[in-house]
Amino acid sequence: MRFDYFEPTTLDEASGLLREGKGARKPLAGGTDVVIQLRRRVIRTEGLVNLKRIPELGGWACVPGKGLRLGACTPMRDLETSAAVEGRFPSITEALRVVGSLQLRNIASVGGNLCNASPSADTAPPLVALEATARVHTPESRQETVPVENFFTGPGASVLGSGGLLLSVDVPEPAPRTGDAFERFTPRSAMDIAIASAAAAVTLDAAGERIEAVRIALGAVAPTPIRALKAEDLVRGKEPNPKRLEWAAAAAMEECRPIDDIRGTGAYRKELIRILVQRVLRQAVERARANGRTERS
Amino acid sequence: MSEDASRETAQPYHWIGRNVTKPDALEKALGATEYVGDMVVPGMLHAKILWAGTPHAVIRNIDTREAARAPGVAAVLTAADVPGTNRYGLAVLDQRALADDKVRSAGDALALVAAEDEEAAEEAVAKIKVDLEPLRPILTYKDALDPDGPPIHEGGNVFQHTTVRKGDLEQGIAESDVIVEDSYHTHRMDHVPMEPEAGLAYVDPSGVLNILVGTQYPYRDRRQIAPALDLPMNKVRVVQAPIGGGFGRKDDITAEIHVGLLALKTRRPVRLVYTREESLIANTKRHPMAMSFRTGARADGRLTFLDGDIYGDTGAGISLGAYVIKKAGIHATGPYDVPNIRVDTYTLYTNNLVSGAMRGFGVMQAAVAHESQMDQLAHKLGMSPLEFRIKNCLKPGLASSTGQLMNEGCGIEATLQRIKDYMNARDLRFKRSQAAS
Amino acid sequence: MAIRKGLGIGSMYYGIGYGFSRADIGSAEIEMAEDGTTTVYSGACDMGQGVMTVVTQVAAEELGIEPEQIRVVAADTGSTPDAGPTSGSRATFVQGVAVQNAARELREEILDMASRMLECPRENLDVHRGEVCEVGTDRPMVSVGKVAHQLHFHGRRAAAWGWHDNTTQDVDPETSQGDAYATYGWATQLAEVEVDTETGRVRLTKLVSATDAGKAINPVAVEGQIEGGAAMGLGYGLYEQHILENGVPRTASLAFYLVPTAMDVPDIECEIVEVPDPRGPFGAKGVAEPATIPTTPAILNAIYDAIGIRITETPITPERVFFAIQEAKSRGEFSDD
Amino acid sequence: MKQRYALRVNGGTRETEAEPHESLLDVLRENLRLTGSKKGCNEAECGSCTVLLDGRPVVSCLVLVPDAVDREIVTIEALAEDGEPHPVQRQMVEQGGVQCGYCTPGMIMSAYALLQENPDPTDEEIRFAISGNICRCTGYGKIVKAVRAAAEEMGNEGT
Repeated sequence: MRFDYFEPTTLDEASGLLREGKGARKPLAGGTDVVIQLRRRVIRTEGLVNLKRIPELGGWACVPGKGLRLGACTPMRDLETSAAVEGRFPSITEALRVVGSLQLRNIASVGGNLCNASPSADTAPPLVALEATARVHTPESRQETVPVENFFTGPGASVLGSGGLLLSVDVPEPAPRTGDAFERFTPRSAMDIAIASAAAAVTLDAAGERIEAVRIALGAVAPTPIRALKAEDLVRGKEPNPKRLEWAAAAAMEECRPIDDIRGTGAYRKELIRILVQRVLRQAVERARANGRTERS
Repeated sequence: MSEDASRETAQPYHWIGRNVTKPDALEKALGATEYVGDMVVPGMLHAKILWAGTPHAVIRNIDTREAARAPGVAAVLTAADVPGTNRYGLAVLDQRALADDKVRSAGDALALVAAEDEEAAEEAVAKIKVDLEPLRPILTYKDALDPDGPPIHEGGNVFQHTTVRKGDLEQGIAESDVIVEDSYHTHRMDHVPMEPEAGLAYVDPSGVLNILVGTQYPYRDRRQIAPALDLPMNKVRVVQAPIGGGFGRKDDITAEIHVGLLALKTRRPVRLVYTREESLIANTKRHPMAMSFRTGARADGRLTFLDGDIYGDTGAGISLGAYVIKKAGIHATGPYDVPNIRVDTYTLYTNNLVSGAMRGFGVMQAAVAHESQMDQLAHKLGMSPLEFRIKNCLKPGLASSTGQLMNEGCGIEATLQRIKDYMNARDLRFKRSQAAS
Repeated sequence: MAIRKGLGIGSMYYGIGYGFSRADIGSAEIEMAEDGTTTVYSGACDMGQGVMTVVTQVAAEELGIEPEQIRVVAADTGSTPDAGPTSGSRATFVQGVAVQNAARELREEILDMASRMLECPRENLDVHRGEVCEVGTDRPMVSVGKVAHQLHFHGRRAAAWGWHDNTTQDVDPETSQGDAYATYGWATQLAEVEVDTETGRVRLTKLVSATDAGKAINPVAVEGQIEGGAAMGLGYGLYEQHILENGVPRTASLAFYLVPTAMDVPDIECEIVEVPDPRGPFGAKGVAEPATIPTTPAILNAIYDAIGIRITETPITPERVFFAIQEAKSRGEFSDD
Repeated sequence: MKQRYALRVNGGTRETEAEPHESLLDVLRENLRLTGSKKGCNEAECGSCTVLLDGRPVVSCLVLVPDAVDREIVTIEALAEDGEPHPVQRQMVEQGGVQCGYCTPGMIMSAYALLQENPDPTDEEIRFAISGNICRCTGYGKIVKAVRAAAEEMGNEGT
C-alpha cells in the first residue's frame, strides 16, 4: 500500500489533482471506507486526495425554517449529537447512531458514507426520504445539484464518477405535520452492517388524518438505495391505518431486488423490508402527528 | 446453601476466597504490558506468510526467486527449507509447518518471508508464484464418509470412530413411555482472541533458539518445535509472552515454528504478527458437528436410554479434534443418569479449516443436543424442565455414561436447585410447562 | 413489534482436565529469599483469567505469608517446571494442588529451621502473616524472612518443588466405560430471551449462571470467568459463525464475523455454587468451560418457551428463526396472537 | 515518500518520519513506541486502538498521520498522573474489568472520553459508549461496573 498523498486547500486544486490522476487517485474524506478498502485490497489507488482541509467542505448548520446544510466532510458524530438535528430530522440521527462505532463516527463523514455508495449505507435512506439534495463539483469544475435519490448509480458508484466531488448535502425544511423515521435490521445491536434498512418521511393533511405526502427509501436491498414508489402510491392520500401500511409494505417488498450474501438471503431481506417499512411508516406518522400538535399549540 | 460466595465470607482461610488483585491487571490498565506485537528487538526482521487460500490442491511448484530479490527481503522459505520433520500436531503429526506435497486447507501456509519491515515482507509475499493443481475438495460430512472420496491424508478421511456402550439399549427403548428424536447441527466458531497470533524468535549467543509467544503451553510447543526444526530440545526455549486471549486455540502451534524457522535461517530476531484476517483464516476453530439423538423416558420422568451419533468435522488436521469429538461422545448424555446408552462418534477429515480445542471442547456441541432433548422430553411428559433435570441429574452414588461413580464434588443438583431458588424468589415461570417449583 | 419472551435452562457437566490417560500434571517450585519474599516458578500460563493470582493465593495460604510478598514467574521452559497446558479448565484444579504441595513442603522446612532457631518443638509452631508464631496465637516469634535467611546461610535454598498428577486411565476402547476424568464441573444457566416474531431476531435479556466452583479461590476472578464464558456462549448461540464457501473463508473480518458487543450482552448474574471437591486445591475446580457450555442450550430452550418452536441448528440467526416461524405458521402451529 | 510530521502527543510535541498513508496507530506504536494502543483488527471493528483526538475517541487505525497533525492526541500512556492511575484505570483493576488486557487500553480510552463528556452516565450510556470496543474475556459486566465506580469516584473528588 504505497501511494501519493495530497492535501489541497481549494476545490479547484482538488479537482485538478483528481483530473491529473485520470481515475487512479481517490478523494479522501473521513477515510474510514477508503482506507479499509485499500487495506483489504478491494480497491487500488495511486494517490489519495485528502479533502478535509478545503474550507467549503466542512461545517454544517441546522437552522429552523432553513433545513439542514452539511459540508461533505462533516464528521458523523457532530450531527449525531446535535439536538437540533434530532428534533428536526430524527431519522438522520437514528441512522447516524448505528454507523460503525462511536470512535468511527468521530472520523467518518456523512459525505464519505454517501460517496462510498454502499447499498447498505445507513445515512442514505433517511436523506432520500427527506428529499435531500447533493451539491456536486463535476470533473469539469461545474457545480450541480443532484437529488440524493439520484446520486447513486450502482454498488460503489455515484454520479461523481472518478473526478467529481461531493460538496454538501442539503435537507430541506420539512413541511408542517411531517414526521420521519429510520430503522435498520442487524443481528447485533451495535457495530453491524444493515441486512436491510428503511426510512420514511410522512406529511399529514391539515386534519391530521390522511397522508398528504410520503417518501419511502430502502437500503441494502438493491444495487443502490431506492425509493419504494408503489408503496408510496398506496398510502398517499389515505388514512394510515394498519391494514393500509401493511399493503404498502407488501408493495415495497416487491419493489426491492436484494441479493443473497453471507449476511442474509434475498428472500429474507424482502421479508425484512415488509416489516421495516411498516415500522418506519408507523413511527413517521406518529411523529407527524406529534409535530402537528406542537405546531398547533 | 444460600451464601453468596461472591462476597467475602467468614471462613477458615486467610487468602482463599479473597478477591486478591491480579498482579498483572494494573500494568495492563496502564497500557504498559508488552504483548509480542509490541516488542521490538534490535535488528529485528518482520515475517509474513503466503497462505494457500484454496482448500485442496497438489503443489506443483512454488517459485520464490523474484520474492527473494525484492528490496528488504532477508529470507523466503518453503517446505524444502525446513531442516526438521516439518510436521506438527497435538495428537498426530498431520500438519505441516509449510505445505509440501499438497494444500489441504485454505489456512495452510505455503511460504514464509522475513524482511526489514512488514510492508516489504508483504510485497515480497505477493511476488511468490505458486503453481497448484486443484483437487476435488472434501467439504461435507457426506464427502468425508464416502469411501471413494480422495483421501486428504494417508489412511482415509474417517480418522476415528468411538463407541459408548452401557446397559441394554433395546431394553431401555422397550421401557420408554416417551421417545424424542431429533438432529442438531452446530457451526464453526472462531475464538477471536483480541490479540491476533504473534511470535518473536531469536537465537541467543549460546545458540539457543528463544521463542516468545502468546501460548497456552510452552512445554508442548517445545516438543513440537524442536523436531520440526531439527534442534535438540534443550536448544529451544519457549516463553509465554503476555497473551491477549486464547480460549483453546493458542493450545496449538501458532507462530512458533514459523518464527523459529526464519530466525534460524537469518540468524536475526524475527517477529511475526498476524493480521485479524490471517487470524480468522489460519489456526484452529471450533468443530462443526452433526448429531442425531434419540432419547427416552418413562412416564414417571426417569430417563431410559440415549441412542446417538455424532459427526465432527475436524478439517484438514486433527489437532485435538479426536479428543474433542470423543469427549462430545462421552458427554452426550449430559449430567444425567442414563442407564442404557449407544453413542458413536466419527472424527472426519475434510478440506475445511482445522478445528481444535476451544472453550467447551466438544461438550459445547453435545450440550446443544442433550439439553434440547431434555426439554423435548420434559414437554412430552408435561413436566417442568427444571424438575425433570433435578429428577434425572447425577447424584453421589450414581454413575456417568462411562460408568464413573459420582462421589464428592458432584454439584449438578446444587446448581439446578440454585436456579430453582432464583426462579421461585422472583416468581419466574416457564410459559410452556408446569411451574418451576 | 411482536415481542415474545421466554425462559429456558441449560445444564452441563464437563470433565475437568485432560482425561483419556493423557498426561495431566502440574508442578511448581517455590523459593523464599533471605528477606522472606517468595517466588513461585509456575509452569501454568495465565491467560488473564487469573491462574497467577490463584497460585499466589494458594501459596500465601499454605505458607502463611502475604500475597504481596509473592511473585510468580510463569510459563517459561527456561525457568519454570512443566505444568501442563492452560486448557480443559484444569489450571486451578491441577496446578493449584502442585503449588499447594510445594508450599507445604517449604513451610515444613521453614518450621523445621524455626524450631531449631527458637528451640521450640516443631509441632508448637505455625506461620501467620509472615511470622512464625506459637500454635493458636498470633504472637510473632521470628519472621519467616529470618528463618529463610538461616536456611540460605546453611546452604539450603529455602526452596521446594511440588508436583501433582491428575492423569486418569483411558476408557475402554469398545464401551468407553471407565473413570474418564478425575472430576467434573457442573453448571446450570437460566436464560431469558425476547423473540421478535416479525423479524426472527432473538435477544438475550437476562442470564443467570449457577456454576459449581468447588471453592471460589478468588470470587471476582470466578465471576469474570462466568460472565466472560456466558458472553462467549451467547456469541456462539446468536451471532458468531465462521462461514466457508467451498472451503474458502468468507467471514475473515470482524465486520462479518460478529462478536457480541457491550450492547448485546446483558448483565449476567453469577450464582457461585460451592460443592467442595477434595481433589482440588481447597476444594476448588475449574469453571472456564462450565461457564460457557450451557448458554446456547438455555437460549434454545428459552426460544422454545417463547414461541413454541424448536431450533436445532446454530447459530440461531434471525433468518433461521424467521423461516422456522413461517414454516410453523404454514403447518398451523404458530399464530401471531 | 517519507515526510516529517510533528505530532502533539500526550502534552508534548513529537517529531517523526512517516509515509502519509500510514495510520496514526502504526506511527504511535512503531515510531513513538507508544504501544499501549493495540492493533486488534486494523479496520475499526474492535476498538483496541482507541485514542483521543482533540478530546474525542477515535479508532487510530483509520486516522492517517497527516490528519493527526495540529490536533491534540491523547493515548492510554498519558492517563496516569505522576504514577497515579486514573480512576478508570484503578477501577478497571479493582472491579475485575481486566483479564487478558488486550482490549483494556482502548476500552479505558472510550470510558475516559465518556466521563469527560458525561460525568454521571447510566449503564445504558456506558454500554453505548463502549460498544465499539470488543472484549472477549469479561462479558463486559465488570467493565460497566468499573466505569460506574470511576464516575462515582471522580464525582466525589469534584465535590
